[in-house]
Amino acid sequence: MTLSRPLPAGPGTAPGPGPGPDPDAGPPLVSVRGLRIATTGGTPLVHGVDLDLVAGATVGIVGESGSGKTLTAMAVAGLLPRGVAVTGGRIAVDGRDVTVRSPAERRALLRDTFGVVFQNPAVSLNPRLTIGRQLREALPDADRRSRARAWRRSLELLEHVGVPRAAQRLRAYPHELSGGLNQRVVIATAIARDPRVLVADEATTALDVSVQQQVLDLLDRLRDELRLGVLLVSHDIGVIADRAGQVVVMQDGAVVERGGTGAVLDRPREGYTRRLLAAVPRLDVPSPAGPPADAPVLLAGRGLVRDFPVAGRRGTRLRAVDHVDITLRAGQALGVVGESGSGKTTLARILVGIDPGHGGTLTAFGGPVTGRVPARRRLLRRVQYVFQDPYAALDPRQTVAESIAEPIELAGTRDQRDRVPGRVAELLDDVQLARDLGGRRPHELSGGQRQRVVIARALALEPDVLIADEPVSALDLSVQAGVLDLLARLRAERDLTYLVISHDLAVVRGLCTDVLVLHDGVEIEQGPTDDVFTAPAAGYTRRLLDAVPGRSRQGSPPELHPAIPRKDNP
Amino acid sequence: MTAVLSPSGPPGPPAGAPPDPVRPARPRWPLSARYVLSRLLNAVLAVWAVLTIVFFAMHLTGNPASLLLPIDASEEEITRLTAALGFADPLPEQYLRFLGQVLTGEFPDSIRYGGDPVALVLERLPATLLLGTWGMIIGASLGLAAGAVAVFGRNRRLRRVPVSVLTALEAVPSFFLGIVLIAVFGIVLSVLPLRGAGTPAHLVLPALVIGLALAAPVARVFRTSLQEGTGAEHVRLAEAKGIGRARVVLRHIVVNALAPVLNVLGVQAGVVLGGAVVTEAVFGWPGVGQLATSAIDSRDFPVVLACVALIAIGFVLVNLLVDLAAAILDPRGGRR
Amino acid sequence: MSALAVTPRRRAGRTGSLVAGVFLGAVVLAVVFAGVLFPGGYDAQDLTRRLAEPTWFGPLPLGTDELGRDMLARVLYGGRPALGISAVAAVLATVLGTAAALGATLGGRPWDGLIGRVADVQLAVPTILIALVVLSFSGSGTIPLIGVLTVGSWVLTFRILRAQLATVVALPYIEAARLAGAQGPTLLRRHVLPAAAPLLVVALTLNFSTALVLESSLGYLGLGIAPPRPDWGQIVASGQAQLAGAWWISLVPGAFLVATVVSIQIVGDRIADLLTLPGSQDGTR
Amino acid sequence: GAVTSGTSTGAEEDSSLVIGISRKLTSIDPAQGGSIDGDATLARAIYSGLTYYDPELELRGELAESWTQDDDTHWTFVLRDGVTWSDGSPFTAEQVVWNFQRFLDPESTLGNAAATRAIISGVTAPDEGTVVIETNGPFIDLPDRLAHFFLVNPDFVQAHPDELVALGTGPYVLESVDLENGAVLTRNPGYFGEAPEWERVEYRVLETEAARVQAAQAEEIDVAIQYEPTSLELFAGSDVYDTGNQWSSWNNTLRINENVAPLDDVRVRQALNYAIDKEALIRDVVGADVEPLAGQVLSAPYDRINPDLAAYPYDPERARQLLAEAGHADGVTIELGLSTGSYVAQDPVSQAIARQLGEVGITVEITNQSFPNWVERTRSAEDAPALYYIGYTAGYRAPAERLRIYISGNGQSHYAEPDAVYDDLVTQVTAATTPEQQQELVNRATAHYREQAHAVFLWPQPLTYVVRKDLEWTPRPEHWLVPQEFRSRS
Ligand SMILES: Nc1ncnc2c1ncn2[C@@H]1O[C@H](COP(=O)(O)OP(=O)(O)OP(=O)(O)O)[C@@H](O)[C@H]1O
Ligand SMILES: Nc1ncnc2c1ncn2[C@@H]1O[C@H](COP(=O)(O)OP(=O)(O)OP(=O)(O)O)[C@@H](O)[C@H]1O
Ligand SMILES: [Mg+2]
Ligand SMILES: [Mg+2]
Repeated sequence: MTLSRPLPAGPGTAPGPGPGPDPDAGPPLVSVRGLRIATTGGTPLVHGVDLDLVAGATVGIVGESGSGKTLTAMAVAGLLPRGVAVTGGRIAVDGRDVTVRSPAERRALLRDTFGVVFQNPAVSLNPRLTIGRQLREALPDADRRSRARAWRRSLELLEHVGVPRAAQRLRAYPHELSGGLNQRVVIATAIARDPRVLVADEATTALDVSVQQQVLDLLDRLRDELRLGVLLVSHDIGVIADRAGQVVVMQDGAVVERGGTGAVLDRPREGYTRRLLAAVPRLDVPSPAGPPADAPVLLAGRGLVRDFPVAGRRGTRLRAVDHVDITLRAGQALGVVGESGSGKTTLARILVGIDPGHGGTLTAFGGPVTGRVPARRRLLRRVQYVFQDPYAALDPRQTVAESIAEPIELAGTRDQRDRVPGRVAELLDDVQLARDLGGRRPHELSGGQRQRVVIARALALEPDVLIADEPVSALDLSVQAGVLDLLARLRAERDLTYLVISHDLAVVRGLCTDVLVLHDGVEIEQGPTDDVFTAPAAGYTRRLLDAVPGRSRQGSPPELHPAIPRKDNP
Repeated sequence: MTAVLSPSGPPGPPAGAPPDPVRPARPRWPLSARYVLSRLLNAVLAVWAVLTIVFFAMHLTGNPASLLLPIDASEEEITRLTAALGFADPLPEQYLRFLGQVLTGEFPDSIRYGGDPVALVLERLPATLLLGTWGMIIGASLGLAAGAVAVFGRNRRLRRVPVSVLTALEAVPSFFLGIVLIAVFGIVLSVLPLRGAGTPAHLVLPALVIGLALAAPVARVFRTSLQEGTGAEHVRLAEAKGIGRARVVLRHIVVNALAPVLNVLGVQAGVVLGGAVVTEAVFGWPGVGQLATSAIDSRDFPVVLACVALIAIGFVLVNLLVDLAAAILDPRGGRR
Repeated sequence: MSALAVTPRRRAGRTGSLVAGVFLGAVVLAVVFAGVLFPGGYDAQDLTRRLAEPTWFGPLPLGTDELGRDMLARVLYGGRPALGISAVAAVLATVLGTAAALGATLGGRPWDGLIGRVADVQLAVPTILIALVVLSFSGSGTIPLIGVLTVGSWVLTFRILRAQLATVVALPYIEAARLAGAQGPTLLRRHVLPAAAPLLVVALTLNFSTALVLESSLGYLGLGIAPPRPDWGQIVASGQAQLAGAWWISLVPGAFLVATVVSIQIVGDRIADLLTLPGSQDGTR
Repeated sequence: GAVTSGTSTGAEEDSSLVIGISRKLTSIDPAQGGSIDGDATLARAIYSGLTYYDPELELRGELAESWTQDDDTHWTFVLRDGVTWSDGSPFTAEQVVWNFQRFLDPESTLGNAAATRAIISGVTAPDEGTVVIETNGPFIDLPDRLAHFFLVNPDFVQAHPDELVALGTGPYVLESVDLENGAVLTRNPGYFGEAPEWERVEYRVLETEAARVQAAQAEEIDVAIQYEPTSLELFAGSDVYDTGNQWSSWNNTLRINENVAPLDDVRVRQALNYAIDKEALIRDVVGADVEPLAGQVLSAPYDRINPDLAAYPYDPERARQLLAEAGHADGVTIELGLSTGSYVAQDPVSQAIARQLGEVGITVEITNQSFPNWVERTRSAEDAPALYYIGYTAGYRAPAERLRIYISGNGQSHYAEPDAVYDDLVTQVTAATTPEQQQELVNRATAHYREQAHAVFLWPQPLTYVVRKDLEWTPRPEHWLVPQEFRSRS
């Protein structure tokens, strides 16, 4: 099997749900039986996994973090990290058991059989070497030896995985390419030896949705063209649903459910699978209704601009926010969406007064907001902020109570200051944390608990407006729902006005009354959430929506996808 | 970073576009001219500042005239010599004159030796370079070896030993280490000369003293970056490529871990040069450090300034080279 | 690569650091109370007992020198300038380095550039050379020595702290504190300095040990505390000629010096460990 | 180590001698002066003077064959015939004249210029083989004075300014020099005198006590001087080296800054002299075979001393009494300034002195400074320490020169008032026309100086040395270490 076969011209469009096991495929390429993995210290990590991979088909593994997905996949490819080892079971490639072979033989066999794609393209490539040199390393010996042949082959590979201006890219260093391009390079490396199986561990998790879609499309295309068996590992059920024909659901190192993707996801037998599905925010739920059009304007920005100097290129500046107009009315929940780097965070920072911006005007509660940062913050005291990463947003040396009390002590009214302990207790109640957690420090809390602390702190000064930057993206899927639920409830209870930033459209759909789409710092469109999501006006918005994984499953019978409890749910 | 790919999907090779030139990749020059220039400017500034500080430190505290005359010389003789040497002029005037001389490369003549102080220093330079280079070689080899053993050693307990030993030795001030080495190898065992220069045997102890001061930080940094490297994802990818273990270790772990080591060597160049002053004193090594100390002793201002300038230039140059090498090893730095 | 990786870390474990702490405490106490222990002073000569070998546990435990002076008395008195000057210089250097790091971090680009450049210049000339120039002209009094040692040590503190503060200041929780209304001194006191505290301790002890090494090196070169007052480096130098006959004159004070340097570092590391929160992610460790 | 191969193999051709000197060299130009145990020692091997002292301290002609005093102020020196410079060019009377003219030039900044001008007013060469020197006044010590006046080649010096090269008429030729570390000389085949034994001579700078001791321990040297007395004990039983600790022509005193109260009071200065037990210190600390200075800054046999004077006796009672008379019964505190490592045994001596002075109520604070700073301080009337430990020597025997160091105007003399009596006597000593007259004046000057107690008289500085047992050598009181005076015992 070589690339010399004619390649289909042009980009492949996203295929529908992956094909099921191909009846002609014959015996499985890779067959895993009763795979057990344990640390060298003896702690069992994976207990008895069975798995079959056939040529031209994708098998997905899903499961919570820590369920053993990565270990299983790496064990199959013979790439377990130091400190863990296969302790039982059988891994057969083409019917030959690799576990009983000598290490050298096994390595040779595995090397020719598997190509591997890791999660984070930013660190998957050696920063010290050019793309060309790293690709050349991956080539079969015959190609690698001759410089000219290696060069030609590398070029072919890069072009095959859709890297434009490949010749130039061969001389580039990884840090000079975008994440998507780097991941394509990694994939090119993976297929360089004409493997028969591609193992992709969270291969797109670190990428933007639109890029994610392209990379997954590429994997699908390669699978079909090269008749690869693909083992796709993801915690994102949406991705698996779109791409895998067969799915294996893992929990705590064991397989809890398996079967055709459609069957398993449509009719999950296990509670665990159901819970996984339930935790996925959905794009097809109705959004909360917005306030009346004459609701008072709390926060308004006109023509907001923010430039950043570009590191290393003096004179050139990057316009992160480019003349954005934004209006936040009382009772509104405005979602800001866009790809990574589109300027969402920067915009939020201007609105909360921590970044003065480079142009435009900001008004809050009817008055202009001007001056340096401290002055702005005084004017914007009733606007508070919820950070993306709750761990980094809390001083590790302060107890929970101290963190929550800090804004009151520093900026509270005399009244508020007089009864700090009481306020802290109330706030802990509000965010549904036990009061005795007040004495703990952040590292003694779970991610969800930490984010609740951050929210409590933001509420300490009884703000009118809460700006939340990716409030759940750092959290495990299973706890995201709880925090979103809390945000929705608080909004209803306290008449809060929200500005919610998220790259996850589903989060916005469930939580926001209105939505603003940003692209490269420029506003693309703005309007009520339902309108934008059902009838996007801009092509960009449409593409963004299309790229969301799991679209193939949206619109399935609602009873199998119980909606996440929302604000109507106390 | 916004997606480089257009949202419409991966553009394959444009149909009919001229093929990319089929020419193998050549290594790229990793440093921008601007970067090198700004480093050079920094270097010049540093040297100027150093010279200025030392110039004033010296001139504010005395002049060499009274040392040049017999011990019972009279007041007016001293005054006359002071004037003749140009030390009677106002300090700013002396300073400007001095700067002018430095710019034209003509330091004022050495008071004690008479000749061009730069030539004097350059004469001593080979000895110091010899010592420094061997010190660096010994330090780097010991450090790299200990760092590597700490990471790749088989015996978990024993592999920590070399780094610990080096770290323990690091706490020993070089003058004392020198004395202990002299006591052990020179006096008790009588296998090496106690002091002086001339034969390779003379070089062993002083180079060892300098090397041992360097080895520990090198070992620690190398160990840390090797440890980071062994767990790095790109190493796992390299392993997945199926290239041999040795090659992965060398190319993707070891060489990657060298950039921080180089930085340490650059920072420690100061230690080497400063250590040279002490080490040369302990071992009577005829290098720049010794010249500087004796010039200070005899208030031979031009020679002191030339020594200091050369040491500063040496340090700055070493760091420039280190930067350059480190930038080649890690293309992410150095381009700014 | 953090500046800290370059610096020695001495993890000695619980017992090790206890031993180091006890040793350091004992040395400091003995040095402070040298006057009580040896009311005769450091230069009580007795030519009848010249060059007596150490008895270790008997009278004259560390022997005598060529003038029959009790080496233990000299070592303890000699610790006074060595430890005293180094400690003062270490504190000054830490304060100066911290102030510079704070200035560079909070003062904006021009300050950062200026202070960074000063530090670069400072690094370009070996401290020992500057010390030689200054001390040989100013004479080796306590004040010039402290000055020189301070100047020689602050850059390390500055560099370690500058890197650390840059990380800390960029952390979201600092931003969060700003949003909560903290600014200037409040911010420093509540969030920035606590985060830098373990490093400050490391820097302080590191400065202490480097200052001690430098101080004794200068003493060795004859630019430290002038005789007749004893000082560790100076005693080592004075005994070097007798190495073959009376090795203890040189080697015992030197061993004290080394043991003290190591103990300081171990104790500093231990304190820093105790100050570091488990699982803290702000780059302190 | 085995550097004296000459003695072991008997092959004279490659015999060499390694000499340890205790100071860095400062210059290779004899006109710059330089100390006898450093630069001048080297000069003595490379250059010649008109006169020189033989090891028995007899004054003899070197480049001068003979000399006569024509009248009070005119001397005729007859030059040796057939002398050449080591490059083969002839040595001439004109060259001798030039050597003096360089100092007589009023613009000259050469180190010894002032001292030379003070004595000599003009030099002429009436013919090829004769030089006539005219002195300012009568100066009967001129031939002695010239024993430390080395002659250089004018053309060579002018052709090589500021270079570390030398051309002389002496027994050795400079091969290479490194001011910090030493020099290498080789035998001058064209030397006019008796050829020295050593083909090659290496001077090694051993500045610190440790360096000197280690060099001897490693047996890398044949001879070195300026050991601390305690270090000599290390070689007491050595098979290789003899050691010595003996009288030298350097005289140690504590000079006094009389601007510092209460040292302006002669009683206090005398008290200092009475309070110090010089004999005990010599016995216990110095360990040398010397006598205390006899109440004068001269010591026999090098100098013509005043035979009537005796050292201040050790009499603490008298010292206390004098102090009380001066109004300081309750004690005074004064500084004693040392220059680090300059004089043998100065540290233990100073500490012992401090203790002895303490017993009579004078508290002494010892300070140490590097030599340059110390020199500068001792030259300043305001800054000079109250007492400073110092040793003076000369390379020739001229009482006027020895006494002149202490006259009022001199750099390191700090008297409250100029001592006109002493200054005048010294002027007269200088101009004495006969040895008898000179002796009489010396006696008066020294008696006056002792009475005034302008200094604390100690003892001749010990000359300490180690020398290979197989070498024959008469140690020179001036500290000369000239290779031509070493012979192997065979
Ligand atoms: N090298 C290792 N040594 C010890 N334990 C390990 C190692 N690697 C993983 N584990 C443990 O094995 C379990 C499964 O890990 P694995 O990485 O397979 O999870 P995962 O399903 O891929 O999770 P995630 O979605 O977070 O990547 C986890 O509890 C993990 O802590
Ligand atoms: N402090 C800064 N210095 C320089 N450039 C910056 C800075 N902050 C942001 N940028 C740039 O501004 C652009 C917008 O950044 P911003 O963080 O607002 O994007 P975002 O939409 O929040 O992205 P993400 O989803 O990744 O958080 C990006 O290109 C980013 O690189
Ligand atoms: Mg994983
Ligand atoms: Mg963002």
